[in-house]
Amino acid sequence: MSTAEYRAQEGTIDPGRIAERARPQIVERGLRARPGGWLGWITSTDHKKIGVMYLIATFMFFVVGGVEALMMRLQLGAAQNTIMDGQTYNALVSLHGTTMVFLFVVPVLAGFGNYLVPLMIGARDMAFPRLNALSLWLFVFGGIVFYTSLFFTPPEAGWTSYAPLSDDAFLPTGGIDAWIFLVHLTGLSSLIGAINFVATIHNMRPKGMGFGRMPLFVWTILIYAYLLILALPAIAAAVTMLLTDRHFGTGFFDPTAGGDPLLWQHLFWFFGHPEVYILILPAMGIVSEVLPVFSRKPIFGYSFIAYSGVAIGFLSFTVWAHHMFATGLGDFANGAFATGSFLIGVPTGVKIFNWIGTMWGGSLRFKTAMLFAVGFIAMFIIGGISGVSLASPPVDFQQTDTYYVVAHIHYVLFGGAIMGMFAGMYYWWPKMFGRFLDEGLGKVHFWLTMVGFNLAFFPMHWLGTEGMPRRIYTYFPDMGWNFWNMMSSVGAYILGISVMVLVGNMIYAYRRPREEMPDNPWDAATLEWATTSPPPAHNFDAVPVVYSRYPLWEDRHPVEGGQPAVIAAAAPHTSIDERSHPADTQVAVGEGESNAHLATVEADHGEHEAGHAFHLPAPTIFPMILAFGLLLIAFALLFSPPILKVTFLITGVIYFVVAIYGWVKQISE
Amino acid sequence: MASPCQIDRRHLAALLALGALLGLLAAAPAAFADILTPEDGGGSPPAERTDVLYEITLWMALPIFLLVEGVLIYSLVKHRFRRGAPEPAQVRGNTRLEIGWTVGAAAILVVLTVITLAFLPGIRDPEAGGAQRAGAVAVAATDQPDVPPGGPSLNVRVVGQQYIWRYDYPGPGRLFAYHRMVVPTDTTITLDITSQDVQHSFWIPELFGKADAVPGHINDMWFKVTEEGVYRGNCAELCGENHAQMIGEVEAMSPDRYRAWADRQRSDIRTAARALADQRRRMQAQQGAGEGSLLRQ
Amino acid sequence: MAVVTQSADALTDRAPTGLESLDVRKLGMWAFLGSECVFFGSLISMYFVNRPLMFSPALEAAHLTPKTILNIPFTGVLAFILLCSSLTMVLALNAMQQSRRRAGSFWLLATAFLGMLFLGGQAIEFIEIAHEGITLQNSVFGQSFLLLTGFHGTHVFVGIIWLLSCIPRALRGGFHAGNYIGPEICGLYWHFVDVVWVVIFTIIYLI
Amino acid sequence: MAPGGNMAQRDTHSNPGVGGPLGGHGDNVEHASHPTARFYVLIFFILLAVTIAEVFVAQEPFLGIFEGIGVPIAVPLLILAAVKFLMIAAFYMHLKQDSRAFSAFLIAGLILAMGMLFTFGGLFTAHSREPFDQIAWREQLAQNAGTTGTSATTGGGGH
Repeated sequence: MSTAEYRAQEGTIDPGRIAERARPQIVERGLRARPGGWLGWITSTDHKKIGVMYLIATFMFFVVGGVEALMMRLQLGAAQNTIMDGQTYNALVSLHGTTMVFLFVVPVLAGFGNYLVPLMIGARDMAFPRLNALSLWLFVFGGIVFYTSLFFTPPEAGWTSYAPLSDDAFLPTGGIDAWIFLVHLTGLSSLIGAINFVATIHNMRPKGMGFGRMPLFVWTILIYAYLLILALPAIAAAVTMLLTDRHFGTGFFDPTAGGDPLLWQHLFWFFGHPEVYILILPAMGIVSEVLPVFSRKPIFGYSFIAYSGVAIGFLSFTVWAHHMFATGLGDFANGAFATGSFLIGVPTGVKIFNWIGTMWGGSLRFKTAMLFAVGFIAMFIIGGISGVSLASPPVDFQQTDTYYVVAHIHYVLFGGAIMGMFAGMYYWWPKMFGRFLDEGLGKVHFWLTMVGFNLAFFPMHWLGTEGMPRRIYTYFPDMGWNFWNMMSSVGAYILGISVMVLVGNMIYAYRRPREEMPDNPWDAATLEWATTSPPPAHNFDAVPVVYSRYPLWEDRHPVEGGQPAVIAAAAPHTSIDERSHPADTQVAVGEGESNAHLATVEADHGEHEAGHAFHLPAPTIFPMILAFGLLLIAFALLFSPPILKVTFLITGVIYFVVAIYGWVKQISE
Repeated sequence: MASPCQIDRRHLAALLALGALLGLLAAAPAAFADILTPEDGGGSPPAERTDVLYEITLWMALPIFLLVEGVLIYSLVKHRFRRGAPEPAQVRGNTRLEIGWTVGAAAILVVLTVITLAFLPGIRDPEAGGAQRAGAVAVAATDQPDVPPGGPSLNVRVVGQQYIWRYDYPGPGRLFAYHRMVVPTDTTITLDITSQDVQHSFWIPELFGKADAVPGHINDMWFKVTEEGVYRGNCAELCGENHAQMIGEVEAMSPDRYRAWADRQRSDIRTAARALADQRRRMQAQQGAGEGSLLRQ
Repeated sequence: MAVVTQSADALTDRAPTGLESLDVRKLGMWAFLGSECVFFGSLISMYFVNRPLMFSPALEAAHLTPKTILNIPFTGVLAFILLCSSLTMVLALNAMQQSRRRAGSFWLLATAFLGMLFLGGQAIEFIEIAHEGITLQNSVFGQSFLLLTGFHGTHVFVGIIWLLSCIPRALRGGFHAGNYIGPEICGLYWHFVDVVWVVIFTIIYLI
Repeated sequence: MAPGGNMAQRDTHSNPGVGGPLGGHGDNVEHASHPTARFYVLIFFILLAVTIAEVFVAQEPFLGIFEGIGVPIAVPLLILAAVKFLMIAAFYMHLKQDSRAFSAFLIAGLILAMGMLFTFGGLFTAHSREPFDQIAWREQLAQNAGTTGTSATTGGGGH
């Protein structure tokens, strides 16, 4: 669809806002020449390139994880199927779960965050661009070290790797070690990334953007980052103990050595439960961005949505043991953790009500992004309600570890996080790549997703209540599970086709001749739409000053309480009226109009800017080398032949040391 | 690209389809909750009470689910974009309404919490008769004098191992069974559940919920069957490559038949143990002490 | 519903935070230290839940409880050393804030030296308990204690490397009243390691 | 969670990071707020005194006294440790004059760590754990090491 067609379709939208938003001339003073081509990508410290690399890598892992799921559904489609044996099936379970959690959903949200957070808060880049590159490469190499296990024996203990099954006495193969290194490397990656987000969001917002004016996606990324920072160390400690159990003769989780398998579960879920909110919160943020734009209305109850996210963040640390009701915690602990788990339903419900409130009375345009956002809400309600039943210990005794839980997790993670991610993809694709994803194909994608998803996962509720435990590779035909397993498999393959449609859509969008993309094709409200599509390396020529929650909708949303103090301080000669576009402007506004406040700030920050141009960090290869060194060290622990071990260890340490040295030297220059 | 008018109609049809789908989804769980409505569950209290609790939860959740999804779909249809319509009112929120639904959601969940907490002890803790579990006396051991007040009870130790369950019965003489646990009807059966290798989860859906068998720990669960029959359940915690084949069964029979079974089983075990001892002696005699030590337990 | 209320938005549009309200490196370091709290919290929790197993009657009889194995006065000296290193660290920072180059470098070096002394002491301690027959493999106390204190030691080691890497620049006068962020962040890390030892010293050695 | 907007005012250590390290030069207020070396040494001696007190409290005469009055020895020791902890964090790590955002991180981490410690303590005493004989296990290990030389963690031993 061309821009012209798009505009024609949106006939009622004020053409002044569709028009290219005023932007000052892009100047690149004093920038060093940057390497181009693939070298330009792997040495990049640009948050946008890193974000795109994150998205590409995670999408590849998504496809791999999806193929694993389809293989499992093939086996489960019929009773006593003999396509694979238990060992292969368990490997697939572990690969699928781990891939989707650690290699897809967490990093894909980091990818969105990386690309969008600096743009949304009007910053040039993340606070620590080199560390940003490091977290990308740690994640990529974490994925690689995990998937090398395909060449020997993949892990077979599920994504939770419960001890003592994951101990060397029961699974002496390297698969679990690969899993451990995956958790170490991606955990380090997420920790560094999260610190980066926190520093960026706390500190690099523009003038005028208090916490109350931050886009809701930035809010959720901030909470995501806090949760990662505070939850990851628990699993880091746990997997380190597992590693020493497996290789250095300790027995932290070995009951015959005085250890305790429940310690693993407690530490794992102390991380694991905040993790599920880590997975879902930024998707909620995406939905909170998409809904207002396509409803033509601001979000309903901004502070309720923001604060309910914070509340979910706090509560998520108090409910971990609801994954362990069946281990026999005792009535008191069961009751306490059940209460917390019920409680967490309140802020979640509030968000849903507020989203519906946002759409209520709006003028809803069902672009694909909007469809996915609505799909998110509809599906997340189901996941949320099945979650309430799981929070009740007695009901949980029946439903935990059955297909009911499988249905629940997929309703919140696929129906929730991944639907939200798709919404974000269709929404920000024009900004990232300067092209639209095709709407027609997008709608096919959406409806196939909805049908396939519900057909695949809704019957799992019934399978679970009929007593089908999860993670079994075969079942007897007389259990009454045949029909719905068949349906579920059919649904899974429909879902597979829908992802192929998406891939087709991406290829189609990539191959279409490029056209000029307006800065703000959806007539959205947040700052990322104030720059070009795709944005220049330094994002904004001048750091914008923010006067409201919806900087690009100021003509429709006069700032409350009249003249904000900021305007008086930073731009005494501008007023709201001057900054809004005249309604009849049809063509692109020239440089002269230049959005008065942008120009003002340029002057304001003149002395800062003049000296070091835009102060963009130089490209560097050292983060990648450092991560590569850690990959080699992980290999050294993974491979048993001594010669390989020593070689990998020595090279790894050399790479590591060289990278640190080079990095420090580069900074201090 | 289709004209906007057609798009609208298509949207409407799609939304109605979505609505029908959601309605179907909502109606379904009630009809399919087999385990949680154990009509052939032999009246085991933990399962029955769980079922009641589940139905309370379900009937509270269902109207909320229908209401929320209904309002969602209604607003999608009602407030869809119409050509020439004015820009919508820029409503930013409504504090009273928002506080209202926050409090409302909290109130519903508090009620649910209270109900759950009220049900919890009755499901988790054995009834009278199983109360003095430590000193519980097996009904089978008829020579034992004092049956605890509140009815007969039996304590069985359930031990998981890859990939089978073993049941150790109390009382004089060794009595144990693999795979199928035989219990008398109308008796409170208390279970001490543990594992000797990896973690398993003992679960007979029609009788009681899961109790994880964690090595190094003793978990407990209980049930009481009123009708004779065989009840089956899978191990519910991934325990290795043959996890799917780790199946446990409970067979309930009248106390008289149970006693007969127990006596027969005991004598079978005695016979087998004697035969094993004989074989061991023969082998030791033949091969000498050094290799015989391989058979040392 | 049509009532437009703004009072709902308790998060008022605040005054600008501006670009330079906090130093991002310090902020990042504090975020990391928050994370480290939970990491050591996990390890200390592990020690704590294993503790009852270290005091069984049989172990008491065999004089193999932590109380009898650990040498509290010796560790007291180690705690003193680490405490001194915290003092030298703040003195180094203080000197650099006043652009006193040589004093700053001297105190940095002293901090690193005290850190090495501490590590040496810890090595002696590990060897001593190994002589008593406690290793990573053969006791609940051994594995819990060695993992926890070992991780603390690793942190001290990283801190020493960091301090030493600051010294060349400090000698060149690279840190002064206008720029002392490097040693300041390094100092935050170092004090945190000291603070962790305060907790470990109390929970493992004294209680 | 978000420690609010007045961090800008509280941060007296303005070390402007973004534009370059030298931006805050010439800010007189900043220098006045640094504690003196004398102050740091004073804090050190207090910390030292607390450490010495800790070691003594854990030894016999005091141990007996506290147990005599029914106070677990952990209570005074934890109080003393908290005092040391807070003093180092407040004065040596400058939390007292730095942004409250920094304290928020430390406090969040501490709350979680302490929450974990206490909850685990409660949960693990509630779990019924099978008795474990450390001495027998060590002898077994020594025997294994003598005969086969394998490592310790071969699990699966039943009863």
